[in-house]
Amino acid sequence: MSERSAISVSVLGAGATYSLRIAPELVASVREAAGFDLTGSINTAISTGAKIAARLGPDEWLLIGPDGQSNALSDEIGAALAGHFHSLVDVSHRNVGISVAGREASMVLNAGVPIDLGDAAFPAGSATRTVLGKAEIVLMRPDADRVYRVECWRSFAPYVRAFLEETAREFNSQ
Amino acid sequence: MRRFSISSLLAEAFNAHRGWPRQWRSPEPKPKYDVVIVGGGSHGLGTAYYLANEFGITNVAVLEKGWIGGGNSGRNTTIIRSNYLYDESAALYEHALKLWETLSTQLNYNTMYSARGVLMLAHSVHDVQSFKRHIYANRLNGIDNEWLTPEQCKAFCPALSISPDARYPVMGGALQRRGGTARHDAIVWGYARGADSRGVDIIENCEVTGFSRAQDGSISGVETSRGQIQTRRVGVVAAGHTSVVLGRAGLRLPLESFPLQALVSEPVKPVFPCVVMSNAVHAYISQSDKGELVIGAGTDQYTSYSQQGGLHITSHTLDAICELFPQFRRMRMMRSWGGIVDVTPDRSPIIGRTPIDGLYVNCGWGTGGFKATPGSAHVFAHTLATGTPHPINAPFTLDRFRTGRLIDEAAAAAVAH
Amino acid sequence: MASDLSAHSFRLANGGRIDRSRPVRFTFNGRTIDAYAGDTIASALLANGIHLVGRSFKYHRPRGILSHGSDEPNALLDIDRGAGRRDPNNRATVVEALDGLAARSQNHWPSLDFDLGAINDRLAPMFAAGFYYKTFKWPRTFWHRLYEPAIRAMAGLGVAPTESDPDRYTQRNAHCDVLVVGGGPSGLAAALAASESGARVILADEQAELGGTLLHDRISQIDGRAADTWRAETLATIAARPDVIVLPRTTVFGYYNHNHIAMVERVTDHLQAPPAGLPRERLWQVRAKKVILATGAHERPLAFADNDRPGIMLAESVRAYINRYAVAPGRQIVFAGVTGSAYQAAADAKSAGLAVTFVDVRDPTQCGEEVGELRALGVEVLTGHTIIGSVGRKRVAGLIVAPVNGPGDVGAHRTLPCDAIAMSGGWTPAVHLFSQSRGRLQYRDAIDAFVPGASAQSECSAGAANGTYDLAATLDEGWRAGAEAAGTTASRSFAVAPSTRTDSGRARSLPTDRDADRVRAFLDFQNDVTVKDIKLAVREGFQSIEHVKRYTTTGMATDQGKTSNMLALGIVAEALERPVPEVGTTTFRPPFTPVSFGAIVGQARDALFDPIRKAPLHDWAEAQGAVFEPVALWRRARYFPQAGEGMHAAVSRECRAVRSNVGIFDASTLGKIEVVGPDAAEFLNRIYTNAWLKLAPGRCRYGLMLREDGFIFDDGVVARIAEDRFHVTTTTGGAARVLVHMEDYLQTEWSDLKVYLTSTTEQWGVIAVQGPKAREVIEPLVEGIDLSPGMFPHMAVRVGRICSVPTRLFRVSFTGELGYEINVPTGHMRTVWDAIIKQGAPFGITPYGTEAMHALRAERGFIIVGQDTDGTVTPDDAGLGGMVSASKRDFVGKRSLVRPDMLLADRKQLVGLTTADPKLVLDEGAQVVADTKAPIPMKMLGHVTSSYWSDACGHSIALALVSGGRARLGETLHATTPSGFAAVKVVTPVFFDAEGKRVHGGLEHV
Amino acid sequence: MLLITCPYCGARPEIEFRGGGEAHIARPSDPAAVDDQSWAEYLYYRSNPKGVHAERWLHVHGCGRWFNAVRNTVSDSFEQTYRMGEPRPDATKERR
Ligand SMILES: Cc1cc2nc3c(=O)[nH]c(=O)nc-3n(C[C@H](O)[C@H](O)[C@H](O)COP(=O)(O)OP(=O)(O)OC[C@H]3O[C@@H](n4cnc5c(N)ncnc54)[C@H](O)[C@@H]3O)c2cc1C
Ligand SMILES: NC(=O)c1ccc[n+]([C@@H]2O[C@H](COP(=O)([O-])OP(=O)(O)OC[C@H]3O[C@@H](n4cnc5c(N)ncnc54)[C@H](O)[C@@H]3O)[C@@H](O)[C@H]2O)c1
Ligand SMILES: Cc1cc2nc3c(=O)[nH]c(=O)nc-3n(C[C@H](O)[C@H](O)[C@H](O)COP(=O)(O)O)c2cc1C
Ligand SMILES: [Zn+2]
Repeated sequence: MSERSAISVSVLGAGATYSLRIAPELVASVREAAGFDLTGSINTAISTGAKIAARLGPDEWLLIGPDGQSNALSDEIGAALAGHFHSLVDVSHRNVGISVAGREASMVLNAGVPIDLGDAAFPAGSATRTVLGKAEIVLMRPDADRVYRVECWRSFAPYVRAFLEETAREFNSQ
Repeated sequence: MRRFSISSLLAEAFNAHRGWPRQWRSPEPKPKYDVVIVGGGSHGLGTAYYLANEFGITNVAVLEKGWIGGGNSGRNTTIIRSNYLYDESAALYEHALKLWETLSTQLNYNTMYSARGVLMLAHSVHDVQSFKRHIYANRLNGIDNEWLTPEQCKAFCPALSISPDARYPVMGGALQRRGGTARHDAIVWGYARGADSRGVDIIENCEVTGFSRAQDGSISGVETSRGQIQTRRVGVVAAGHTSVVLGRAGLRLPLESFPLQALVSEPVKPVFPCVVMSNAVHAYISQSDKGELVIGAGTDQYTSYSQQGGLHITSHTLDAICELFPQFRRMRMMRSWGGIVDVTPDRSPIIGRTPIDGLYVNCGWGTGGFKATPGSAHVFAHTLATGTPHPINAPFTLDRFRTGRLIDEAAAAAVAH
Repeated sequence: MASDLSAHSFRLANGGRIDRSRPVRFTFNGRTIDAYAGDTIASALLANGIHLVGRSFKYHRPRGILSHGSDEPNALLDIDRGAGRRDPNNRATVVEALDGLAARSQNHWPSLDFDLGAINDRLAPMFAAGFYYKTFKWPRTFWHRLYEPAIRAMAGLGVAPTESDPDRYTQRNAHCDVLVVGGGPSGLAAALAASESGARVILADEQAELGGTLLHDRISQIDGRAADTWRAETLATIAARPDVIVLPRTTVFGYYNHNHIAMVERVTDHLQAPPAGLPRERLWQVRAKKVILATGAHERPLAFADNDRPGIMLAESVRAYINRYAVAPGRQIVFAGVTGSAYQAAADAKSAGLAVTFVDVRDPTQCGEEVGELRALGVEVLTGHTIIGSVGRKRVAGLIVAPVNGPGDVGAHRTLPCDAIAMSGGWTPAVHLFSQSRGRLQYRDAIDAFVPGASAQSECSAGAANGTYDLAATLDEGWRAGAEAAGTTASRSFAVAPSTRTDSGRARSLPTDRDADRVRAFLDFQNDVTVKDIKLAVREGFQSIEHVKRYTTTGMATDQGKTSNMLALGIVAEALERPVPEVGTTTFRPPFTPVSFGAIVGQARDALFDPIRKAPLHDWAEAQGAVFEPVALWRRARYFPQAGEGMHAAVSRECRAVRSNVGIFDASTLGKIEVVGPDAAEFLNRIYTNAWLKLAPGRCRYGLMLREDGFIFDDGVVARIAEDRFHVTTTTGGAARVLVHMEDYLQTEWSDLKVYLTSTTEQWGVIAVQGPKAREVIEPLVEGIDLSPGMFPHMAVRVGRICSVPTRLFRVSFTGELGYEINVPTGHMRTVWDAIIKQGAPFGITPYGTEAMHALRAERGFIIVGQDTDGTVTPDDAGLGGMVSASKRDFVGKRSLVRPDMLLADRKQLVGLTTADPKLVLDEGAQVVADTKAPIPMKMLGHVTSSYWSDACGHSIALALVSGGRARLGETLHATTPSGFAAVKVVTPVFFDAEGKRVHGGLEHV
Repeated sequence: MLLITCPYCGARPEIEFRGGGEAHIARPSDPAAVDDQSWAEYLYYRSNPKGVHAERWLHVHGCGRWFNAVRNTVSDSFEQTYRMGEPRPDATKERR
């Protein structure tokens, strides 16, 4: 691959990642847990500092926090939600994050992602579960930059990464 | 009926082919028939043919809503084999295969049945176990089916990649040498011509829209887009439309209709000497006598009557084809199409009586009934003629869904048809 | 202007869109062809005076180039771009000329010029439509050995590629407000209007340059500018707008449900040295809010005897070759047709300095002022003539015409000498995509063609595709479509001069005084279908247009009848004496033009064909020399052979280690689901056959799950981690479907239950440590869990740490030995694994694979769902009747277990089999019979589901499903072997440690 | 490929979904009380209409929710999608 990459595909370091399930009506009264902002609507992600709360369904959030304090963080979230029926499951080791960055990043992703990644349909702060080729992923666009975060399950990561690198080739060698 | 032969062809060649008569008439419906067949696919026409030819029942009408053979008979990938697992299915499909072997002569119509061999590929230890189970069961049922090593598979089908580095390496295969293909349209036309010449009325553009019933609830006739027809005995052979037709008699069935797609490549010189099926990666391929690669794809996941499906279904199949046959990647798809297949919960057909007296059904062939055509038609004719099932179709009742005596080839082996 | 063609070149001195400063050389059948950038193979061949480029399918007739576009039926070439990049059946009219490319003609032997297959042409009277249905049936074996191979060898046109394709392909999903298909005047106007308001627009055209007919229009002025100037300016305006994608060389080939459009972009085939990284082709899948179909129209040939000779072309194509490629298809051209556009083509040919004659097959009364205008240019125009035939063989040499004096009265023949014929039988709007979208066609009598009627999806047709042929009207219509699609109302109209000649007569089979049943007037050039074939089909009762198509194969070739279908349809209508709309068209299907499999496959090849899921210790196992097996998407280590060991020896050694010392196994691929909530136990109670309410936290239980039809669906150990939290395990292959199954019931049947499900399959790596020494090995590594049997009994679970990482430690055994399944976060798996290996070394710890795991569990009679069960097996069949709670009112599948067939005594039941020959390991899948002498078809009692050499037992063992099996214990039956049968004894399906004591450890070694 | 409007996520391509067959087939509340034929009808019998069809979908590669849809099986066009538990919107409309 050429040295000056127009598109970079890189595996992100491990974070503390949780799957949180809680009913929307309950979350309305909680709003925030351990620094994760839970007020977003479906298919959005709210970043607060190093923490991302991506709402993937009516009652499902993917929480991504900084690494190293796994238990402390989950305890903190648990404490914030105490008394409200919820499920908090550590999936830090289940998920792998891959960053896709570059001007044409959305085109590289769209080689396998079937949804509209245009700025209007997938603006900064978007997040959704979808597919990339034959793998399921969670796709996030934390901010307006052309930097996307792809989360997939660990055993799918080599495929996802190879897929993205294969598609990025045409942008990287011109 | 004018006999087809090399000499009649030669004679006509000198006569600029002016003397060929119609292959089947286009009669007006009569007010009354002994038996009415709903559906002019190969199964329906075959049924009429056997009714006339073997049971002497010639006052028969085949009612077809469009043109004969326009349903799945005209849009299938023509794979024929009989190496089914269960005794019940094996008997049925082997009965058909035996008839295929002499059908051209019997019908005086070249059906182009070509025993090119059907090779089913194993890609996992589980596949190997399952295929051996089939092979042994077939042996005891008198059906040919043999195990091939990967190298033998390659020798039988040189285009096949048996690279151990493949995503799903070939671990061997089950070969039925008597399996193969036939010309789909020829079956339809051959049966039509045979039935017609024995007195059967084939009535196209005649849709069955309802049923009339006698006092005792039994069938007394059918309503059609071309008027009412009286009959005491109706055989519904409407494939994807069975639910619709029987719905008009107030029946609900264990059936769902799905689009099933297929495609052909541009024609090329002979390059593919057999039929290859891989259930694991989902690919079915053979080469037609005109030279196209004929490739079967899968069903869409939703019920539909639209005879078309999504591109992702065909592309999934082409992924697999190109993985097994990397040299075909530069080949081009020339045409793709879809049919509507009626699928039962156990993927086996229903052949026999319905809860309504005089109303019989032959349906649920799903993705794999072409191969059964002569057998299915023959046992259904027997059932219609005698009012009782032939021993071969006796197990294929509607009642099995109540008792639980399913004939579930797919569940048994995850083998599609 | 006088023609200044040199003796060998047919290249016009001036004009055209070719780049004369960039010469290009390729070969045709080995001969070097000089061309220019901008040429297609076809234009370059014509420029070199080559018309004969192939042999037809059936009769091996010499064939030339008919058209100038993707509708070409005849000029199909094998194209070799070197290094394995060869493929057949390329249309010479769309392949761009490129240095070094090797083109070859097809379907002849030994050569294009001298083809032995041409004997078929002499035998043609035999080969009428459907002849093969009527013969070759006797003797029966001859069909397979002789006739069929011969027929096949004759068919098939080109030769399939023989090498694996070195090229790469890619795909892209795109969304837009307006997709404009076709970049002719109507498409350009549409894109211009649609993009004006900032809509997201994609404009795709299959040609190398956008412009459509404007590319060969030298006379029209649009809004005061030359057509080409208008074209270039408009294109530049469109392309400069944001959110507009202009795609040349991009064929829209499929119009699927809900405005899902598939198109293929040819990215590198036209490049001399493509930049590295570029794919050969790209498949675009577009979801468009609105689609504008501006796909133009195809010209129809005329049906006269021998209308297929090289040099006989479509009139508009002759015009395109002259104007666009600066090539004269001939020096002396006879135009024949019924359209105004052909007059324009003739005028253009005349002004290029070529000798031109025009034959109008219409009655003089139907012709208009174009006759006079053309005559004014000095062209001889014959009206009211019919065409009797053509002369010449490998190149047309003359057209035989005759006046029609009245019905059935054909006058004296006259042969018009020529070296090219330009025919025009009318125009057919390219409604392919409209029709694919399921729009309804309607017949427009005035143009004798089908045009788009009612729409089924969000699309609209414009220009010639819509039956609008006048250039100004085309532009207006395109503009309106574009504006409407983008939601604006800005109207505009274009001024065009001169106005377009759009009149068209109706051509069917032309009157002749020859025997119409014998002459061959071709309709489908590629498949060699003639007018008389159609008539024969109709005579034989094939009267539906679909039957005619299938019996004659008309329209079934690689061009799918683009040029021929409408004419064939007219002939059918004529033969049936029915109006055209009553006959109807055949169904239009994707693709619009053939599409490479490679493009459709895209990235999905080799490692990207399907994800390969590797277990966390895959790399370690690989380094140990493990042999892997595919299981669902996973790769699992099957066994770990040591030097010189085969599978049998390795597996025996691995089993022995587990039974006598300790083995270690990567069980991570097991599915895992975290079930959380106050109703979790109740939920599991309804999902599984057995009871869960009373399971205490800290305890595990084996669970069995059915589908609603009562058959075993999945199984696994479930641990209660806390009152409201369960750790469920599933089979490796079942993980995804079990979760869907559970969610289905949870969301749709029992939405009142407070339960959440989360997949944790990949969160937890699982290390199984099994064997009498298991505890000794792991004890030193475990923190915070008392492993003593009293504190941590079999089927218990504890949360603690191992090697300082968190663990959910299960005391469970699938081997029958004392064992643990150590769940650790996957990322820590390797650390823990290494530590255990190190700790276990003194005990001879041995890694084992799936094969040993299978054998070990079989010795204990534990089933594997999917191997010992197959989707037709109930709990009772599998000997697990005890797992079915009698006291629970309901669970998924319960009701089905009391259906009549489920209660029969002869159901197949799981039993053990031992072979009379203790060394014989039966085949899995072997069938079991009682009487080997019984006749075929032989009654089968069941089959072997699992079969292994048992190291612990010292003999082979097998599990089998046998009819009424449990009542047959002790019976001798027979199992099939590759060579016959082997005697087997029916035993209980437990071969080792019948009392199940070993899971408690501490027993003597066996 | 269909375009399916998930009641939670909006319009998404079919490959994100898994079809679940006919909707509104109630599981008998006391399966033990129904006879074999009725149980078979619950398990296997489907209306399979040519026309308007109520069916289940799972947005498996999306929000993970099951929902219902009314689709025409001839044109394949969706008339409506709606959440689990909501009544069939066209219940009063004529079928087929
Ligand atoms: C793409 C595809 C590939 C396949 N590949 C294979 C294969 O390789 N091997 C194999 O064995 N099988 C295959 N099959 C299955 C096979 O095609 C069918 O099982 C078989 O053709 C069914 O024949 P039939 O005569 O019952 O149905 P059809 O040919 O569909 O005939 C039913 C007829 O009933 C008519 N009809 C419906 N309703 C009415 C009405 N109300 N009134 C009057 N007439 C009515 C229809 O118009 C139709 O003509 C495939 C199917 C498809 C779609
Ligand atoms: N005089 C006549 O009788 C007559 C008849 C027909 C057409 N015409 C002329 O034809 C022109 C019509 O303009 P228009 O814009 O409608 O058509 P056009 O033929 O000028 O342009 C159509 C364009 O669509 C492209 N195309 C077609 N199918 C495609 C596909 N599937 N994918 C991608 N590209 C595809 C073609 O390559 C072409 O460039 C006018 O100039 C009109 O005068 C004249
Ligand atoms: C075995 C087989 C071979 C076929 N070969 C061709 C072919 O060579 N050319 C072609 O255009 N269509 C071919 N077809 C497809 C038909 O044209 C047509 O698509 C199919 O019969 C379905 O009908 P429909 O598309 O009219 O709905 C073939 C179909 C079958 C079943
Ligand atoms: Zn959703």
